[in-house]
Amino acid sequence: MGLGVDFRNTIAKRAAEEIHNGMVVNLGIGIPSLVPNHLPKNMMVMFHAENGITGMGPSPEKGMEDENLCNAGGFPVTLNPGGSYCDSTVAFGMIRRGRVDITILGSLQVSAQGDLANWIVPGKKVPGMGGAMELAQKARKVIVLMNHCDKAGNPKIVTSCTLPLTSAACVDMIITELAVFKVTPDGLLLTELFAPYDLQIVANRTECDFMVSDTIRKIAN
Amino acid sequence: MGLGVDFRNTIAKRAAEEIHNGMVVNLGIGIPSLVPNHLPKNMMVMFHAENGITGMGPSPEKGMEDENLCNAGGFPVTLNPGGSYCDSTVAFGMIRRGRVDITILGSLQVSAQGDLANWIVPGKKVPGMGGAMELAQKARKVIVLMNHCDKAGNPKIVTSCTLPLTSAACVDMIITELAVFKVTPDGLLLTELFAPYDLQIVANRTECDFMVSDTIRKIAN
Amino acid sequence: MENPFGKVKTLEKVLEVFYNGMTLMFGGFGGVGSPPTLIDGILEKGIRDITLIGNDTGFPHIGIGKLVSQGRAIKVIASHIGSNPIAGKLMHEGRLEVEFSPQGILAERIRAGGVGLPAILSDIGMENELVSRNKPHFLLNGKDYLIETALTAEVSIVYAKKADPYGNLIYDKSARNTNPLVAMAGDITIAEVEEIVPLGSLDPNEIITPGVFVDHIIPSKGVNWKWAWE
Amino acid sequence: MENPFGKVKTLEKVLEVFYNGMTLMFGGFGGVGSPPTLIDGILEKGIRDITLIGNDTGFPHIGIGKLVSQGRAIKVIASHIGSNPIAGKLMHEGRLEVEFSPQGILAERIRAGGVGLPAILSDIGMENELVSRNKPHFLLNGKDYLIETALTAEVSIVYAKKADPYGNLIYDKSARNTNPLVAMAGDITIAEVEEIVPLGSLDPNEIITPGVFVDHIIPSKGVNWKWAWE
Repeated sequence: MGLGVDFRNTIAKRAAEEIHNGMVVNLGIGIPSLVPNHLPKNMMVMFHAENGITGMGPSPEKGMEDENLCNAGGFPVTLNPGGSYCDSTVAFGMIRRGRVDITILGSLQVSAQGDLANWIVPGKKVPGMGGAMELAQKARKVIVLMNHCDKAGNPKIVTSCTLPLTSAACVDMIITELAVFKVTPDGLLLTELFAPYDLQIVANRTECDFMVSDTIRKIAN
Repeated sequence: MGLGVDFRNTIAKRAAEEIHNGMVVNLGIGIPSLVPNHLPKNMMVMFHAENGITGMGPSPEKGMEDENLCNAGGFPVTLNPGGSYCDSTVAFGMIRRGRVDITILGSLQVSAQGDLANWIVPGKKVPGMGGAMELAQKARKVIVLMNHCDKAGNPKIVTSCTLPLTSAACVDMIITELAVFKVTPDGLLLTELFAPYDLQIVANRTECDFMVSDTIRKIAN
Repeated sequence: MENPFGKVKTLEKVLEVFYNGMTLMFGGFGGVGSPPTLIDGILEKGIRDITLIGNDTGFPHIGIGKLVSQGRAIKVIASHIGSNPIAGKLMHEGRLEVEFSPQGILAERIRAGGVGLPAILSDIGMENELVSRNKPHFLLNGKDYLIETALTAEVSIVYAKKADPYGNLIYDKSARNTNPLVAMAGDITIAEVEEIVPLGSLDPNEIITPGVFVDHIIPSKGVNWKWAWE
Repeated sequence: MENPFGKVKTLEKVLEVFYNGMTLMFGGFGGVGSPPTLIDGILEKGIRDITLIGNDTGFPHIGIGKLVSQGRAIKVIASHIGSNPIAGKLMHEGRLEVEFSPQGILAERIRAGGVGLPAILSDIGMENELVSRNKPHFLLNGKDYLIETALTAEVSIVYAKKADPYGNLIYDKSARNTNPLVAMAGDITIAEVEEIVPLGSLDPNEIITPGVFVDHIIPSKGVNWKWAWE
């Protein structure tokens, strides 16, 4: 396994395991957008968009786009049966009321305490937080999908985030191309390893200490 | 002119003159409910109800009632073309945002400063304020329709209300079977008299002092 | 019946969520839009010591008034109780605590609870003891306001015209009233509906309450009380 | 055209309400649901020094982004400007003041303005300088919250699918987004609509924005920009 779509799909496939029938799920851009491809065909999942869609379906075929049916990023989507439209206050009401079961996000850094830093790209202008803070603070479960290290090879799982926080102590689970971590009150707990990686490789590429589960699940690619 | 429906209709007819095409109007129970009968047939007025109706029409014929189409008092109404339904927050949003042009209310007492006391009936239990406070405070124009005196003959237009206030300094106009007053920063100004009453009779039956307009309109019955 | 989300239930099954001493929020305005089958179920199950939250206490034999009249509530948060004299009687006998809130502010407090906001600021009824009692004030831009706290409930019950199996709801005319707000404010929300229609048969633009907020759906047996105007 | 409320206007006529230095609130999310004809009219009339309030600054050539890109705004209150790099450039050059608000809280602030509430309490982004800067705090039941003030505007512009002559509006799919909120928050609200239908032809249960909140209605010439995905 290397860079590219393959490991992205490995991560997305593992994230899909967290989703159960009937859940309300908000997906960020990037790797999270690949998650629906890995769900069982008959599973009923309601994908939520901040602009006011519940029950979002896949992108339409080229030429079938509807300019008035787009996701929060402005790109055309479809609506699944049982879906509905609402205004932005209701869309965020679902989040703050705890009705969004899972949000699956990309991130720049995550700390050992589950602090999330995913809204200011280093070296770029401040773009604004959009809906990231509400999702990070209020979704019932926050799962981060990301490369284990950045392009320069620096660890993204850190003792303390150096980038501005989106929200503190909000992440529940981290999935990278190397491993899966749960965020516990005592710090990170490695629970799974993707083949062919081992604990030493993960430790080398992770800034902070982490605990290791008694039973590590090894996931083949 | 005496007691009964006649003077109630006289008052309602005068109140109807305050309503112009396109206005949003909220009517209280009692004399205010007679106002629509005195509007020109082709005038477009949107009657507003606190439970979430804009464009309320007259009561349906007996046997044609719809249990799911009732006014704020729980009695069957109809809907005029251009009417719509909304939830209670939007109905009160219209009031607080200043989109309700006129509210026409009954009252127990009104003071020379325009204080309104219309929500606690003497000798009865406290029933709660319902939507009266929002309407009194936030409708653009508050018109009170009432008998000039109570059943015991006591003036209802007073120097200072003895009953608990619904809202202070909120009334713009008072219409009784004797006269019409505007509430000004300097106190009440009598602008109109209903035949056959004269200023002396009004003064005798009004507790507070009032100013008299240079030109008094006399309204025949 | 098609039930892919497992939300469609029997009355018997949903009655398991009600218990003595609970906080119960109900949709409806003067009984219009209140769920008759759920109210009767709660009555028959003998649930008591309820804290009720809703627009009003209905009429003695209409809507939530049935529960109030039979002494099942220990507290009510409402905008008025005038149409139910038994509520007033119980209040004056000290058997029913009543917290009054101006109608539109009550609706906003319920909505705030429903969308996960802790409170709103208000200038309604500030000088009135009944409204302002025990409420914190806040000075914003030189003007004094009340902090009106959000309301939620352990269980919310609403009445709708149609639901699909996901719990997407549409309401009928003025029976909408407080229902969409109450539907959001329950930790658990139960919708009693006139009709359950197949998934995908409701126009997604017309849905008022997204099913996200609805946990259980039961078919209604319809209004079984005599209206005041009848 | 049937126009019993006098609300249906020409573009030329409604452009009279816009002026330099005004506060302008707009519906839309990434350009979707923003009113193209009004935006072009404002551009062509040369209106400048605008304070803009809305979800985001669109894309450089899409939605409200057109006004921002041409330097017509002096201030923006939004949740993000990332999709319009020109907005970021102007901000860093000190030519555009930007106030950021978390997306859902921004929507609630607009709604609060629309329903005549002065402020809401929020716990979103409290530790973030960009969110909490200059905002008052309030301690409620031992927990600290921000006071997030309501937003209104001198003029609001929205985009809808259909209007009747009273200004009752229905929206199309996700083009609803912030439009119903913005429609309530304007001192004057102008709806640009794809279609004007006769009074009484909209189902009163389906109307999302009651015409009470709408002052002027103009027919849309349709979206005239190329979407990012095209």
